[in-house]
Amino acid sequence: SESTALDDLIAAARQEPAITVYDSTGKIVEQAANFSARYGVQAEGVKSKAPHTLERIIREAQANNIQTDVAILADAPAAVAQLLDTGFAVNWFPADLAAMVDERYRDPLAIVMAPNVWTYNTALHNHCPIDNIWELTEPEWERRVALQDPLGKPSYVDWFNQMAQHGDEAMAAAFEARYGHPLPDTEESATAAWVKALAANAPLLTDSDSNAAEAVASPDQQDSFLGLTSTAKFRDNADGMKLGICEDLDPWLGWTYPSIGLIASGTQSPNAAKLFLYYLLTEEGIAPQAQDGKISTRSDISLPETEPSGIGALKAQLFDYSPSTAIDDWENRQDWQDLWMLNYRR
Amino acid sequence: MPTITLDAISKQYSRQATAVQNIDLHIKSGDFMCLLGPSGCGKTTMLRMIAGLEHLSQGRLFIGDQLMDSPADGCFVSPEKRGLGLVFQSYALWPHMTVEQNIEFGLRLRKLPERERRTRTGEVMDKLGIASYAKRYPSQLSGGQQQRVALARMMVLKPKVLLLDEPLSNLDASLRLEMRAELKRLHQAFDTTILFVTHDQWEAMTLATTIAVMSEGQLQQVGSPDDIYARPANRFVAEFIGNPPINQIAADSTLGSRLNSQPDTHMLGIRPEDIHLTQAATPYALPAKVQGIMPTGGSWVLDLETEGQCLQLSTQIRPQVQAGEHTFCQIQPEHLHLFNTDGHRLENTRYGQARIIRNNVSTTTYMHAV
Amino acid sequence: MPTITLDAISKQYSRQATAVQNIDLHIKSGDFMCLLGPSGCGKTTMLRMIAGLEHLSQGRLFIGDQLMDSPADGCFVSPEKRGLGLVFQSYALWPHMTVEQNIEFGLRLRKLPERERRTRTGEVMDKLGIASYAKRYPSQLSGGQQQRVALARMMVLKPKVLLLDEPLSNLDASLRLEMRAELKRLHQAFDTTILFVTHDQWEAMTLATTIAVMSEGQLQQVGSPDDIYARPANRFVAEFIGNPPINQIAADSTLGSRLNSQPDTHMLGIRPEDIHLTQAATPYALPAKVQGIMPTGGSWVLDLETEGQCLQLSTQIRPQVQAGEHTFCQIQPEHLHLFNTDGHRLENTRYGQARIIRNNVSTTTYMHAV
Amino acid sequence: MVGWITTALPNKRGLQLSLKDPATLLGLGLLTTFSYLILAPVISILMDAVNVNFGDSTRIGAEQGSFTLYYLERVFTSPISQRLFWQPLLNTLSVAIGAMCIAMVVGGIMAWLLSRTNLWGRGWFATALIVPFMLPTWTFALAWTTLFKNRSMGGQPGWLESMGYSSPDWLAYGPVPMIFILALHYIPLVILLFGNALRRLDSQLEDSARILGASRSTVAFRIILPLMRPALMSAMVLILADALGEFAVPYILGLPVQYDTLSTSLFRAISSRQTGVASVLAGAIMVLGCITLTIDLYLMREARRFVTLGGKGAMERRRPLGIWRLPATLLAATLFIIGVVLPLLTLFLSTIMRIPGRFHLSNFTLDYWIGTNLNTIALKNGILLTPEFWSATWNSLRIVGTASVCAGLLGLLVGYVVTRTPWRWLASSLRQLTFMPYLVPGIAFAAATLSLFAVQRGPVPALYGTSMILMLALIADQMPFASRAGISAMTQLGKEPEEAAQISGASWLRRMWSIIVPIQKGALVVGIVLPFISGIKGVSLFIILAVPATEVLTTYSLRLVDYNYTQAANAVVLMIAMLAWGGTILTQKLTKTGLAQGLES
Ligand SMILES: Nc1ncnc2c1ncn2[C@@H]1O[C@H](COP(=O)(O)OP(=O)(O)OP(=O)(O)O)[C@@H](O)[C@H]1O
Ligand SMILES: Nc1ncnc2c1ncn2[C@@H]1O[C@H](COP(=O)(O)OP(=O)(O)OP(=O)(O)O)[C@@H](O)[C@H]1O
Ligand SMILES: [Mg+2]
Ligand SMILES: [Mg+2]
Repeated sequence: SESTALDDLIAAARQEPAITVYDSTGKIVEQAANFSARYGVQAEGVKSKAPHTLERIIREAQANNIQTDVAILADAPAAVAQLLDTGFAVNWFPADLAAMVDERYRDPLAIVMAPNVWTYNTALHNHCPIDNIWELTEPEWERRVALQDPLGKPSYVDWFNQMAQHGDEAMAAAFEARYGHPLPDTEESATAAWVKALAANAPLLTDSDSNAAEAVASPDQQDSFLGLTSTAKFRDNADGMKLGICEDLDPWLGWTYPSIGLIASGTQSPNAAKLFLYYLLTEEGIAPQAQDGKISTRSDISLPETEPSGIGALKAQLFDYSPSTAIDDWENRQDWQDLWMLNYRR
Repeated sequence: MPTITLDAISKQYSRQATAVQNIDLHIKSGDFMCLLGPSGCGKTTMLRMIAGLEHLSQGRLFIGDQLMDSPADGCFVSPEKRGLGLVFQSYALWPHMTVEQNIEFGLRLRKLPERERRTRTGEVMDKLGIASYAKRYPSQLSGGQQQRVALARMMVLKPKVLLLDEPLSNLDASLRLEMRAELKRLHQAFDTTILFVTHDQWEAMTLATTIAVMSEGQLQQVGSPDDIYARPANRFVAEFIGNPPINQIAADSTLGSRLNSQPDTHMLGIRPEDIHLTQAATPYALPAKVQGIMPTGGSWVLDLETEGQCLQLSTQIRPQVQAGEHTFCQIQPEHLHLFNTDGHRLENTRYGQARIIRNNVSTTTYMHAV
Repeated sequence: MPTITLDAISKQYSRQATAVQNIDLHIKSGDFMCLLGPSGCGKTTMLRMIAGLEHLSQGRLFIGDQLMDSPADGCFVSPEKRGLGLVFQSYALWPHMTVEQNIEFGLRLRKLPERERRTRTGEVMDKLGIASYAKRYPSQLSGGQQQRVALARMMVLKPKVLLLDEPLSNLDASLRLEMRAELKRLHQAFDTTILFVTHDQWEAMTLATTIAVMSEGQLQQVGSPDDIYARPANRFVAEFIGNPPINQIAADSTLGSRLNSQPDTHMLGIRPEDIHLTQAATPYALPAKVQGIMPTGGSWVLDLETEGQCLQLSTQIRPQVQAGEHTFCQIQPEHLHLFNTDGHRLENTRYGQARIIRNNVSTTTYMHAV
Repeated sequence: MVGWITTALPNKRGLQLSLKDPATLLGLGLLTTFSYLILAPVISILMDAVNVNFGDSTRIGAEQGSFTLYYLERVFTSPISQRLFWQPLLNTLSVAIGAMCIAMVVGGIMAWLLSRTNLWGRGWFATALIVPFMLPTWTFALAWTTLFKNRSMGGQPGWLESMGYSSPDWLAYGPVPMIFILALHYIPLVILLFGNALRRLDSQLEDSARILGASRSTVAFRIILPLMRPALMSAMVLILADALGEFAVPYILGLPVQYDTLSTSLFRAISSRQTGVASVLAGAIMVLGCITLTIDLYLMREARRFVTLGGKGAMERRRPLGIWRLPATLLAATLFIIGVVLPLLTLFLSTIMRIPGRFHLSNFTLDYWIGTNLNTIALKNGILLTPEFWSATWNSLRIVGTASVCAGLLGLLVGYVVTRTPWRWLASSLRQLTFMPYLVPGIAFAAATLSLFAVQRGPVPALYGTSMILMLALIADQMPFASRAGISAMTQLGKEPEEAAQISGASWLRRMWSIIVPIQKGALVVGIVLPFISGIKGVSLFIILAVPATEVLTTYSLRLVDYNYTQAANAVVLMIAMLAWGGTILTQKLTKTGLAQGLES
């Protein structure tokens, strides 16, 4: 029955007008082309950042002139708060994949999880110079941690919130492991304490992932920096960059952030849209993104061997995002930003 | 042939600046009218209103029978539809076009075939002596050349009504003569109605069929050149026209009361050429002292003192007196111009209409030395 | 007091456009020199070169003893350091300043105290009759008012050298007289050296101490007004000055050979006022037919035909003949102007230097009707 | 302003006349058009500042869409406001004003040298010095960091650092480089607007001051500058407003030293989807811009004082520089090297190096330009051999080209109306309205435009999804440049040339076409070239409004960044600059104008 459901979907999709898919990665162009080739259903992929796509879908829905049929959004909280909760878009999960996709990834549907990892320079160190995340807040690393501006990159503050929600004990434990005494409970949460301390340690903020990676691992770099970058940056190691993952960092060596797949409520091609989401959940469909170390939410799809960072093997050490509590992230986003803003010093 | 009728028109630039006030004027078709008046009296403003470049503040303006502008009726015909020509005091050449293009522009608008455009442009450029600059831009021309281009631009169109704002001011004597002849030819050949502003009284007197004298935005007098000179409507006209200027004698001065007994007279005027020297005390003779003698080219101007009053006398007969000498001068009562307290002309009734109507020639005699 | 010396100066705007060619001229200190010449002959260019606004293409220019501009020596003194005044033909008023500010500008530059600035500005505005527009912007003025502001701007500075480019062209007769008097006063009171461009020959003749006549960028003659009129250096000057223009008779025509026997003569000139009518055949009398009579204001111009040649005669005595009548005219040989094939004046040797030197007055007699 | 509008309201006669006046009629038409194109989006943006936005109802505790002061309070009075608004405001103002002053001075001098003197290579410099405006600002930032980067940034050492000199933080980051870079970027704007006005200045106005003994500086400050006020003010407000909104440079150079500006605050709000706060910040930037505009309006109220092109024999003479010729030329050359060669070179180098900043021969490659069969996923060939690149190029040219020509003409018309209409309120509202888009963040403007054109409204069909909507939005978005060019030029043109044509019988259209447009050719070119340059390197409008068929170069370049082909992406940016340059040259050639040329050629 599995395959009949899929066949029906394909048949229905073929009757429908072509669809347009927006994603914040440029790979979508290739994926859409592959999709069309595979199913004979016309799809066009467009790269567009999450805020732009959100704006577009909202306006299209308000004007009832739908041009964007499917959106893959790398801003889960906003997607939930501004599209799903408002009804501008709907969530859809292919029931026949229930076995392979963890429950928490289903509503909203997360397509891939993009890992962000703590990195060091492999030319200057043999292994990661720290082994506890709290070390980042210590004087030794003052002005030597490079990461993207959390205020310009909402996934970072969402990560803070997720940690506070789902991983605060681990953070507190890591503190105790490092300093031998429990965190004084003057803080709201261990995560908050860590965020404050990190902000106060004058990290180097960058406007892009590449700049953070460069600060850490440029080939001629002489100073030791630690950085937070996406695994996609490890591709540059082929060109001489010296990025290495901080393996065995306590409590996590990094975290993941989802891309949410949505279907515009008013689409003329609901089946094609569904089919496209389905396709992204296949090994073939997600392959272009898997190259960058983005992990499919389907447990049975693993990263290719050629993936340069080797994160596939370290999946367990990643703090995993729970899309199902995304709305909480949305509601606390501003508070985390304020916390960061008030404590950041440089 | 269009006539132009101004019906009580006024123009205020701002609350303080009234340029033209309540003017009634009728310009007959085929007229060659000259606007005369001191600098800043509103001549340019008048022309601009007729052309439609300035809106009336009050009054009505007709060209032919058609109402062109009337604030009361809310009527206004835009300049491009009035079909008249205007040569700007400041030329207003188009800086981005060559001389030829400047001149040709109007013909192009009228969609004349290329051949005819060429010949007409060529003709007018030849006539005005600017053919050799055809390809230059206005900024590469001398002042006089620019002025001729401005003139050419209008003349080439042979408009039915031509308004000219001091079109010859930057031209030398001989060119001026030629241009004047050209204008006259245009006027006659095409029966053009011409309204002309000039500062040259001689030009006004010889060219115009009618002269309108303005002052401070008001019309002072309209008439033939002769009329204006011989019967100035008021003190302003009398003073403004003529050189040396008319002598003015207060009616209640000793001299004034001797000369005049007409009631209401406030001021007497006598043109310098109407005073004659005599050797003896004839009926109207007055004892006079010669203060100075100035030769002014074929004529002489004498400064006299009579009964405490300074008078200028001009004559074409070499005076037989010396400065400082005592002599007699004679003023014919019928030559007196009488003005009342408002400065308006009074008919010189006491002496009847005895005044000999001067011919054009003698009128202009005293103009040319301006 | 500065003299101005032009030493073989030339100005080429472009390869084709030579505005001024090889001019030598010396303007004495305290001179009141008038530049006369047809439109486009290079007058403005000359003034601009003297002022330093245009670079010489060739030659040298001195003011006083100081070399001001010389392409050969690579020397050039910029206009602001030459300390002279120039009234532009096109006024060049600053549109963003009021009349008062325009006039005051030069005084401000000279850092005069406020009080003095005020009084001097006020004075000159009063004199030129523009005091009531002090607060207006140039665009709100009439043409003549603008011209007066331009004049005022220079006069207020009382410069040692004043260059004037047709400064009175837009003024009416009486204002013009006043302005002229004002200029004369300035010239005398401050011993200003004035170089003046005008198209008005009468103005030139009565105002100037020296006249320079130009044509097509070349200097034709420099001399006193009298000289220029009585002894024109070449045919151009003879033709250009005088109204009605000089009569020209080819030396090899019947009439020409009768009047003249001097060798090398190519052309004879006789001024209209030097031809006289006689009733009978006196020694120099020629039979003539009167073609037409034109009264031109106190004088008369007659068209005569003599020996197949048309001559114009002008007289101040009312002619006793009618058009169409036959009469005689008389030309005194010593009144003849002789020109060779190149158009240069030949001394009238045959009749000696018998010519009576005319005084200034009689010279100008024939100017004023221009 | 309200009182002033009422006093400026025409009486009955004025009304009758004005309604026959093409300027007023046209003005009303333009006003309607731009109200729709510009005002409507702007209002819809500002509404977000006081309405509860999607997803904020829980936090604020009010219905979505209901009125709230929450966002205003957060931005202006909350504890966070210091970091969110007040400090950035101060920083913004210092950077914007600093950049503006430098740009005005240097640009002014250059414009004068180029248009009024016999500088060597004037024609060449006149085009070459425009280039900095064609490069996206971040390329300057890139060049700057390449040179001055210090250890506190990590990564590949800066050139100075590798030569043994470690530049201090104040030189490497923060306000100093921002001001410097933005000034460099805006100098061309001044050269274009100011130079164009200078060319129309009758040189006799200068001459008459010099005759009176005014020194060069007096002539400059008392005669030229006041007369050039329309152009200077236009350049000034454009620079100020643009600098207020400038995001890339402050973000790149300010982040490392925590130097925030309003636009970075705005960017953060937008990227974390805090629409309410974003609207408040956008509104604040608009208010700042409006203040500038009001000053401009006040200073320009007596337009007749700035008429420098009247009827009477203007003269255009170039002033020989004498011994200053060489130094002046060197100055221009220096500017060229700093503003053009350096950034272009760094940009170019970044396209041919595998690892940025690493000068080993093996690190160089031309693959990103003309390589074939590359071992990469999405870019099989160098960009020059990729069909997508060319189709994006064609889209860019087609869409931006059309839009800028329209904008240029509309701008001139706006200028015409603003200077000719007797209705002052009409003039000032057009002036303000056409300037608005400059002050609005591109994405917000684009989104609002989308709402407007996604459905049929009155006679306007649903345009969303066509390239028409892009053109319309681009026109509206680029109106500030076009209208400022038009206004400043028209202010300086007297009425007389037009009147003379009117007398010759030319209809309004004919007058526009044969007299005004040709005389204002220079302004028109500026009004086309500026929108073209700014449009072709623009991103935000395309991102929201483009559909896949209308991919343009900028979006293509962004996509390449995403594939991590930074080098290829930079190569595209370089090509964008080249296109902008080519377009500029072409426009100048077609219209036979060059900045350095006079009216007669
Ligand atoms: N920029 C220029 N380029 C080429 N030729 C020019 C330029 N400026 C002036 N000329 C020419 O030089 C000649 C002399 O001009 P100039 O202005 O000196 O004449 P002018 O004697 O003042 O004439 P006017 O009495 O008409 O003002 C004229 O023939 C004029 O056309
Ligand atoms: N825009 C304006 N605003 C205010 N007043 C003005 C304006 N234009 C002209 N005037 C004034 O109106 C009056 C008449 O000006 P107009 O130009 O008609 O004079 P005009 O007779 O042509 O003088 P001229 O012989 O000097 O050219 C003048 O006093 C002038 O100052
Ligand atoms: Mg006038
Ligand atoms: Mg001249």
